[in-house]
This record gives sequence, C-alpha cells and structure tokens, in this order.
Amino acid sequence: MNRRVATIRVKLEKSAAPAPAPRAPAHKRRRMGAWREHHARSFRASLRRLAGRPGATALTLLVMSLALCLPFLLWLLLDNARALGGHLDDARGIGVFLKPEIDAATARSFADKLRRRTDVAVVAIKTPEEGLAEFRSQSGFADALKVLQSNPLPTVLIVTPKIAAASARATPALVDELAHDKHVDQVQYDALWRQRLDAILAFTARVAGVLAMLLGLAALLVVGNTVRNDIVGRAEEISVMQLLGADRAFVRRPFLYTGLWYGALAGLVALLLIAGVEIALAAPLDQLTSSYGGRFTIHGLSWVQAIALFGTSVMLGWLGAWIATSRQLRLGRPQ
Amino acid sequence: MNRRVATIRVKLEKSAAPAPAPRAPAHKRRRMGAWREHHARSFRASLRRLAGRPGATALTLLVMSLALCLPFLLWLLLDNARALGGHLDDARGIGVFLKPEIDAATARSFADKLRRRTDVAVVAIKTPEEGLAEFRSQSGFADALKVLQSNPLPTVLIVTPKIAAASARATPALVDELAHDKHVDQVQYDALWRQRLDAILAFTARVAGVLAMLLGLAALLVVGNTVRNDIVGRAEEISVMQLLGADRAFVRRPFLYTGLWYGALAGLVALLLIAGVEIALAAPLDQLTSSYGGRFTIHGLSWVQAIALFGTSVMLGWLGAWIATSRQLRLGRPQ
Amino acid sequence: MIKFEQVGKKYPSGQEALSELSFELDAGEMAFIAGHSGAGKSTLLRMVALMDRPTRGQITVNGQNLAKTKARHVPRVRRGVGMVFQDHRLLMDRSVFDNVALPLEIAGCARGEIGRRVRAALDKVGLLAREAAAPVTLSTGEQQRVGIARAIVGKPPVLIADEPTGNLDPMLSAEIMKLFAEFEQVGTTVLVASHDLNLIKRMGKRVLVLDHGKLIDDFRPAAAAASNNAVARSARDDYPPSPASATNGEGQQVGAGQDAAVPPLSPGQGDA
Amino acid sequence: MIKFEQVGKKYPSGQEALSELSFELDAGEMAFIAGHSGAGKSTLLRMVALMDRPTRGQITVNGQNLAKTKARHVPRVRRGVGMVFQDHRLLMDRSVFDNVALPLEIAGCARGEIGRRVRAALDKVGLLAREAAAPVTLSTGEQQRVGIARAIVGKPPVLIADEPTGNLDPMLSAEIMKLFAEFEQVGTTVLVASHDLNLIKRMGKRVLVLDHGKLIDDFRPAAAAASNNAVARSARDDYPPSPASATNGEGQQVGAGQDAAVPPLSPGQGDA
Ligand SMILES: Nc1ncnc2c1ncn2[C@@H]1O[C@H](COP(=O)(O)OP(=O)(O)OP(=O)(O)O)[C@@H](O)[C@H]1O
Ligand SMILES: Nc1ncnc2c1ncn2[C@@H]1O[C@H](COP(=O)(O)OP(=O)(O)OP(=O)(O)O)[C@@H](O)[C@H]1O
Ligand SMILES: [Mg+2]
Ligand SMILES: [Mg+2]
Repeated sequence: MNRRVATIRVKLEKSAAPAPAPRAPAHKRRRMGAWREHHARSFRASLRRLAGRPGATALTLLVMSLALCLPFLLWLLLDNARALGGHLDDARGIGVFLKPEIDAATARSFADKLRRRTDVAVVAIKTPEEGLAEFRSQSGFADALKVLQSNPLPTVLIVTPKIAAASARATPALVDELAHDKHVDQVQYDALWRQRLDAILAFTARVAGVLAMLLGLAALLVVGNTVRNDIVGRAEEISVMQLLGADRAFVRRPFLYTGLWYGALAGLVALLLIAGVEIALAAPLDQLTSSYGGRFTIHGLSWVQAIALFGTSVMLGWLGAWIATSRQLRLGRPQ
Repeated sequence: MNRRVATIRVKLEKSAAPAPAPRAPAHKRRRMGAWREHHARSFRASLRRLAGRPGATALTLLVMSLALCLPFLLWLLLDNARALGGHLDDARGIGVFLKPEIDAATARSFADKLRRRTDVAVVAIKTPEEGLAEFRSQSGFADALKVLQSNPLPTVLIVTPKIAAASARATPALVDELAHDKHVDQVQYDALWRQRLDAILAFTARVAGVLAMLLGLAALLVVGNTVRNDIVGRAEEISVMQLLGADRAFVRRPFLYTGLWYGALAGLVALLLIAGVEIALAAPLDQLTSSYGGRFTIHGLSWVQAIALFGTSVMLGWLGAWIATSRQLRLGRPQ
Repeated sequence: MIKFEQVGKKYPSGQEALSELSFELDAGEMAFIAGHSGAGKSTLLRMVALMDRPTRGQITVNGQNLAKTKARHVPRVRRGVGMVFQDHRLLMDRSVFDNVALPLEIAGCARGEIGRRVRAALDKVGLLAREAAAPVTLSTGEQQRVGIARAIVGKPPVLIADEPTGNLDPMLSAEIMKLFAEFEQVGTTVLVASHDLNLIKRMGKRVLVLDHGKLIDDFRPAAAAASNNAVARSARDDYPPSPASATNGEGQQVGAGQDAAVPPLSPGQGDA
Repeated sequence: MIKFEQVGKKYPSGQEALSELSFELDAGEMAFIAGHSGAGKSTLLRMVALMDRPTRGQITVNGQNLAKTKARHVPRVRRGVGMVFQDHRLLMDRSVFDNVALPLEIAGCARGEIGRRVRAALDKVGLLAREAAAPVTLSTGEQQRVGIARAIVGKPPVLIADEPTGNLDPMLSAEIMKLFAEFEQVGTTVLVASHDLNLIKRMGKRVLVLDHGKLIDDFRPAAAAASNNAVARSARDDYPPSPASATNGEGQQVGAGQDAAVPPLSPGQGDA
C-alpha cells in the first residue's frame, strides 16, 4: 500500500466518522459552542418575550402587517387596472370614412400609409359591402335601408392608435390629422367615452401611486418605531450588558432576533390579510371578468410575490432592530 | 325706592363689578388655583416633552397622521367615484325603436306607461323628424341620406333605468322586457360598455371600502400603541406619583394632554397631507372634469370634514392616553 | 399614630416576610427598625405607606384603619405619610427642585409657597446649590438626600424612612438623623429602618428589632433625652476615620449616661 | 495593576469631580476608597471600569492604557474588571441565576460550567436558595448581594465595588468584606469604596481618602495582616445592637495591635 492510498483511506475514515473540527484549539472550540448556544438562546428568548405579552405583540403585529399589506394591495389594484386599460384599448378604434369617390386600391394604399405611422397600431379596412351588411344587422334601420337602390356607403378604415394606457393626449392629434387628410370625408371617434375612460384610469393610477407611496413610508416608520420602542424599554438591559463587557454583536443578537420575529410574523399576518381581501373582492372581480367574456383574468399575489412580501417584512424587522440598537449602543460608550 | 328696585340695583352692581367667587372658603379657592395651575403646567410640560425629542415625535406624528389621512383619502376617492358613476348614468339610456306603424299618440301613451314603472327613471321621446336630423348631423351618411324620399325612421324612446350605481344587474331585465313588448321593433343598448363601467365602479368601491376599513383599524391601533409606549416608558414616573399620594386625575392629566397634543398635531399633519395629495391629483382631476364639460366638479375636503378629521384625531389621542393610563394606574394599587 | 395588630405578610411567592407583628407608636414618637438583611424592614414600612396590604392583621395610621381604606382613598392616606425610599425613586427627567416640589404640587400648594418650602427643605439636606441639577448628575448620597428633602417638604404627620443613610458618610448620617429627630419634636411620628447600629445607639430612641419577620425586641431607652447635639458632635469627631478618636468619642458617650440605656437584646440571632 | 497619573475629571456640567489624582495599586492588593458623599468615589471607580474617561491624566488597568483603548476594545477591558454597582443594576426581567450568569455568558462559557460557577458565587453571598427568584422579590440587601455575586463569578483580575455594604447589616457587611479579602489572596486587585469607617478600620487595609475630588490621604497600615477571621467574629459580636459588647469588641481590637495602625489623617475636612 503506497502513500497515496493511505492518504485516501485516512480521508475516507475522516469523512465516515465526523470528527470535531480538527485544528481549532480547545478554547476556541468552546467559544464557538458558546456562540452557537447564545444564538439559540437569543432565538428562543426573543420568541418567549413576544409570547409573554401577547396583547402588545398582537397590537404591534397588526399595525406592522397592515402597513405592509396595504401597499401590496394597492399595487395589485394598480396592476390589474393597467391590464384592464390594455384590454379596453381594442375598443378604441377610430372610424375613418373615406370620400365616396375613393376606390378600393387607393383606400388600400392610404391604409398602408397610415400603418407606417408611429402612432398607429392597427388599420382595418371595411369595404362598402361589409359596411352595409354590418349596418343592416346592427342598426334599427334594416327596413329603411331596404329601400336603397345602390350602396351609398363609403369605404371605412378602422384605425387603432398606439398610445400608452395612461395618456389620452396622443389620440386627438391623430384624429385631427386624419380629419384634414384629402382622402377623408369624416372621422368618427367616440372621443367622449374614450376620454372619460382614459381619464378615469389616469386618475386611479395617480391616486394609487400616491397612496402606495404614503403606505410604503408608513410601513417603514411603523416597523422602525416599533422596534425602537421595544429597545428604549430595554435600554437598562443594554447598558448593563455593555458595562459587563459584552461586545456590540452580543448585545444586538437578541434584538435582531426580536426584529426577525416581528418581521416574520407580521409578514405572515400580512399574507393572510391579503388572502382575506382577495376573497372579499372575489365577487366584484368575477363580475368584472365576465364582462370581458373571460378574455381578461385578474391576477392575485403570485408565489414569488408572496415570498417577496415575506422577505421584505423580515428584512424590515431586522433592519429596524439594527438601526435602533445602533443608536442605543452609542449611548453606552465612555465619554 | 321700593324693594324691587333695590334688588335690581344690587344685581346691576353685581354684574358690573366681577367680584371673586363669593362664598368659596379660602383654602378651597387656593386649591382651585393650584388645580388650574396644574392644568396649565401639564399643558406646557407635555408640549415641552414632545419638543424635547423632536425625532421620536416627528416619527410618531407621521405614522399617526398617515394612518388618519389614508381612510379619509380613500373615502374622498370613493365619494368622487360615486359622483362620477352618477354622472355616467345619463349616458345609460336604452334606445327603444318602436315599430314603424306606431303613431305619435300611441308612442306617447306607451312612454307614459313606461314612466310609471319603478325601475325607470326618465323616458324621452324622439320623433322620426328629430331622429333624422340627429342622424344627419352625427353619422357619416349625410350624403347617403339625402337620397331618401321619405323619412324611414321610427319613433325612438330613450329610457333611462333607475338603478343603484353599484349594481348593473337591474338593466338586463328591463331591456329584455322592452325587447318583447308588442310596440317595440328593436332595443339598442350598449350593454357591454355599460356593464364594464358598472363593474369597474363596483370593483373600485369594494376595494376602497376594504382598504378604508383596514386603515381605520390601523389608525386606532397606531394611536393606542403610541400612547401606550409613551406611558410604559414613564411607568416609573406614574408609580412615584402614586406613591406620593397623587390621585388618578392628577396622574392622568399630563398624559391626557400628551394624547391631546399628539392628536392635534397628527390631525394638522394629516390635513396638510390631504391638501398635498389634492394638489398632486389636480392634473388628472382636471382632465377628468374637462371630459365632462364642467358638468361635474370633483369635491375635496370641505371645512366641516376637515374639522371632523381634526376632531377625530384629537379624540383618538385623548382616548388612547386614557386607556393606556388606566392600565398603568391599576398597577399602582396596593396588593 | 401607627398601630400594628397581629400583622402578617406573605408574598405571593410564598415568602413569609412578616408574622404576628404588633406594636404601637404614639404621635410625635420616633423609633428605629433594625434587623438583618431580608428581615422585613422594608415590607413593614411599605405597609405603613399603603404600598402593600398585609395578608393578616390590622394596621392603623393617622387614625385610619388601612384595611378599610377604599382604593380611591389610598392617595389621601399616602399624602399623610412622608416616605424616604431605599432606592430614592427620583424622577430622572426632572430637576432636583421639581422632584422635591412634587408632593406640594400634588397637595395643591400655591406657586410661591412651593418655592419657599422646597428651598427650605433642600437647605436642610445641604443641596440648595444644586436645585437646578438633574438627579443623574448627583452622587448616590446626594440623590438620597434629595429623596429625604422630598419626604419632609410636605411636613407630613407621619414620616417613614427606609435606610436613609445607607449611602451617606457617618457625619452626614448623623446630621440627617438629627433632622428626623427635629421632626419628632414638632409632633411628627418618625419611623426609620437602619443598619447603622452605632448611629441608632447614639440616637437613644426606641428600637424595634426584626428577625425573619418577627418582632424579637422592642427596646425603649430609659433616658431617651440624649442630646441630639451631642450626636452630631461625636459624629464629626468620628470623621475622617481615626480609630482612636472614634473609640474615645464612643467610649465617652457610653460612659456619660448611655450605659444604662443598653438595650437588653438577646444575642446570637439569625444569620441572614 | 491599577495606576492613576494626575487624573482629573470635569463633568460637562462644570462639576470638577476629581483633580490631580495619582496612586498605584499592585496586582493582588486590596484598598478602600473613603470620603464624604460627593467626594468622587464613584467617579473614580467608573473610570477604572471605562464607564467614563478622565478629562486629564492617564489611567492604566491590567497593563492597558485606558486613554488609548479604542471603542471596539472597551468590552474586552470591561470583561477584565468585575464591578459591584452602587445601585445594583440587576436586570429585573431575569431570574437571580440568569443575572449572575450574565458575565459568563458574555465571556462565552460552556453551559455546565456556568451552572457550577453561578451556584458557587450565589452560595458565597448566601443566596443559593433564591436562585430562581425574580430580583424584585428580593430585599435591597439581597439584591446588592446578587450584584456582588455577579461581579465575582467571572473571577476577574480586577474587582471594584461601589459601596457594596451600604444596605447590609454589620455582620453581613463584614462577611462580604471578608469575601473580597479572599479574592485579594488569590491575586485579584480589589478596590472598594465605602462609608463604613468601622469596617474599614477593622479590615486593616490600605485606604485612599478623597475630599472634594482630591486625594488627601493614602494610608497603608503597618500591620496589614490583621486576621480576617477576627473581623468576622467581632462583627458577629456586634450584632444585634448591643452598645456594651460592640464597644468591648472594638476596644479589644484597637488594643490588640491596631492602635499602631491608626491612620494619621488630618482632621476637620470638608462638610459635604
Ligand atoms: N454625570 C454627572 N454630571 C455632573 N456631575 C456629576 C455627575 N456624576 C457625579 N457628579 C458630581 O460629581 C461629584 C462626585 O460624584 P460621585 O458620584 O463620584 O460621588 P461619591 O463619592 O460616589 O458620593 P456618594 O458617596 O454620595 O455616592 C458629585 O458632586 C456629583 O454631584
Ligand atoms: N415582592 C416580593 N415578593 C416576594 N418576596 C419578597 C418581596 N419583597 C420582599 N420579599 C422577601 O421578603 C423578605 C423581607 O424583605 P424586605 O425587603 O422587607 O427586607 P429588608 O428588611 O428591607 O431587607 P434589606 O435590609 O436587605 O433591605 C425578604 O426575604 C425578601 O426576599
Ligand atoms: Mg429593605
Ligand atoms: Mg457614589
């Protein structure tokens, strides 16, 4: 058996029997153990603290989770409103009635010209024949139109403008230009309806944006304030530990765990609240969706978003605790 | 001079010279003075306390005022949305095309019949002549219609259904009934558009309602929690005062003033925030309003509502302080 | 003025702090409570000030039966008792002046009178110069003196003090005890818990000795009129630490009429 | 082990608590700090534990120049100093056991060792039976003893105590002082601030006397080996208060070899 084999055998034996960390000196091993133990103790002790005053903890968690879930709810609302706005776009076609003398070929080339414009998304051509058939089936004038000897209808182009959901300003310019084109007899555009819808969407988006911003701020403030209050109430404990020679990490540990617990629990409560709100909104959402014939599905919180919310909450709790302890730790320095 | 005159003169003299409260014994007067002085001192001292830790006070006020103004903002949003919904109602007329053989008198009696229905708000009659004129001016068929020898249009009734803004369900039944009436040729009702709008409004109202409820809860919790934390931090002060023989009212006074100050300041900040939001929303509101040709004015917070918000805030602060001190005061009783 | 009848106190933890305690203190009488650490001295004083209620027996203070005092009358009873706490219990966010003024504010005194009486009290404990200071900037002994000033400022009919001289040097201790004795002279009932046996001896007052919650001795010196001035003088001699002079001072005093006043205490009680 | 060189401390309020203070304590030496209330005893001890920094001069503790200690090394210095605080500073929401265990936890001791050493320390101050109690349910003297157990549990090379016997009865005080003296014997430097001049006298140790922040005397007894057992015995005789026996006990002691050790202190210093 050569040396390499021996080495391998030693390695195998080593991995088979999990020996204690090999080269750390005894006192260092002991300190590592104590360190791990202190983590475990801080973890349990901070949870016990919260459980020890259930009223105060519940209050704090409710405030924190409300502040956390409200921006998410608003964001959901906004996101869905935007999707809704997108779906409403296809009802926004501009009816362009060409002059009666324009023939099919000219109409087609004019349509191609329009299609190359940057502010136009789709151009559909409706021939006079199609127009008459549609008119007959839709309007209440079926009988009246029977008396017509010839088809008096012109070619109609249905132009869908390419605009952002939020801005309703692009359309009027396009409509104006189309109206003054030499091929065009008249432009029909249900401007009132469309402006209203656009305005409503823009208004909602703006309100939701402002509210979400305020609520995000509130979430931060509430978390910070909560952990700060907790720590101010334990200032004596911190200062005694400092006087006994505890370093910053040791003093911080239980508070950071407290922050983590607050964050994790508040995150869970927030997720529950959001689920509750989604259930409460199921009925009107259903109605809204059915009016779109199933083309449009409202989306709730995805798994990824739920995890992001939870992570944000935990991080906020931890960060709040970190900031608040830093302040208190500075007070314990010798002057 | 008889007795009555004398009495009157005495009364006059009394009211002219405001004498000190006449019959209170000296020590009672002194205690009253001390009581008033303690009120004044508590009032000033509580303000000084808040001013003495500007960071913490600002944090608390921000959280409180955010929690206070958000439900109000949502309520404003909801209220305006409802008003908007109301204004959109008049675009909801159902076009009822009567059969060509119906003459003007029959049409009028049919309209009267419809007006007596509970689910109908307004019925307008459009004669064939009015219809043709409108059709000429609106549609792109002006030239085409010139060739018509007689007026082929029937009488049209514009029926506005009487429904709550939130429920879009009533209309289909009415439309169905109208469509099957023996006088009616065809019913035109842009059901899709209307359903969509109704659904959006219902959805928004539900969301706003849920959010407002959550936020109202948050406001209460935040105020309670804030004052509770403040008092827990001053538990020693309370217990010392109790040991020195202060009664409940005396111990409570400075805390109630603190609660009042918090409430009043948070109320002011909330009003400022609402004003800021109103300014931020001015642009999209303008757009929204202009699409209604000025017929519809968005309303902000009225004076009465502003005062109500302020009063709510002050009351919440006071109440929170009262509840929180009660708990602490019970701890100071001898066992 | 203070009357204990078969008083017992058992804490919820099961600790029996006092048992079968009976004694009576007349108006204007001064007495010390002595006893080992944990003997029940603080518990006894806490019950006089209605900070705690006994689990058995009756306590009467200022003619008021404390067992029958309703919760809303507790403040009135406490206002009649000036208390020096073993741990001062000063309000750290108020100035020395405001701390001492607190009992007067609670009693509803007028502003001018408060200022006058607070300054008089601070002068008595030698802290007039520090009236604007924050309590944290005082030494522990100075804090204790502020606590004493707060207890006496309202001139209460009953004055109780828990270890008022624990953090004071011997000379100051003697001066503070003299101050308490002065209150006795104007008719105040004074009850002081103390470990300072030398000082208690010199004061020549009645001594209640507690041992594990039981009253094991109630010693009344025959010649209670040992001059208070002598106490202060002998204490001054005693400081700074000079064993010879101290022993002399003490020896003199014992020889000069206090030998007869030796309390007939049974030796060898409780180790703590 | 502890070396002060021209140390001065002026508080931000303008109060000059210490000035021109110089002394040196060897490893394994025990000394008392005496002085009137507000003389600067606590201030001096606070600076040894790096709770405060001097405004002038140099302090060396355990061979470490405190002026040059960076903020992140402060904890290490403090771990080398066991401190008994004048106001105990126990954590009220932890049991007696957990309070005493705190320094060992901070030092990173193993669980089993913590238990053993905490019980040993509690036994030394006579509170082993109360290890599970909450500090609020203890008498003030018991709390102070828990604070002493916490200071000695880590066996620090330097032990400082601010008025450790202020709330203890004379017998217990003597026992606690004996405990400190035992630490001296195992090489610990011990510095104790105290008002109890009788006790200081009997201990026969070095005494630093402060007056208004100045070191006015540094008295080293010639015969420093006054038996500690004798101290405890005489204290036991001294309790309960029996002027006759106390005087006898003291007289004997003075006669029996301490007369030569009378500190040559100048009389008539500062009224507080
Ligand atoms: N933080 C502080 N700010 C200002 N002055 C202070 C502060 N701490 C103490 N002092 C003052 O410094 C002086 C010395 O205080 P120190 O606490 O050292 O006295 P001491 O000798 O311990 O007295 P005692 O025996 O009463 O405890 C006192 O006059 C005190 O008022
Ligand atoms: N709140 C409490 N709950 C349970 N036990 C208590 C409580 N307060 C005091 N004790 C116990 O009652 C006994 C008497 O306590 P007390 O404080 O009256 O002693 P003391 O004579 O004042 O002692 P010291 O001189 O040390 O202050 C002690 O053993 C103490 O542990
Ligand atoms: Mg006590
Ligand atoms: Mg001190």
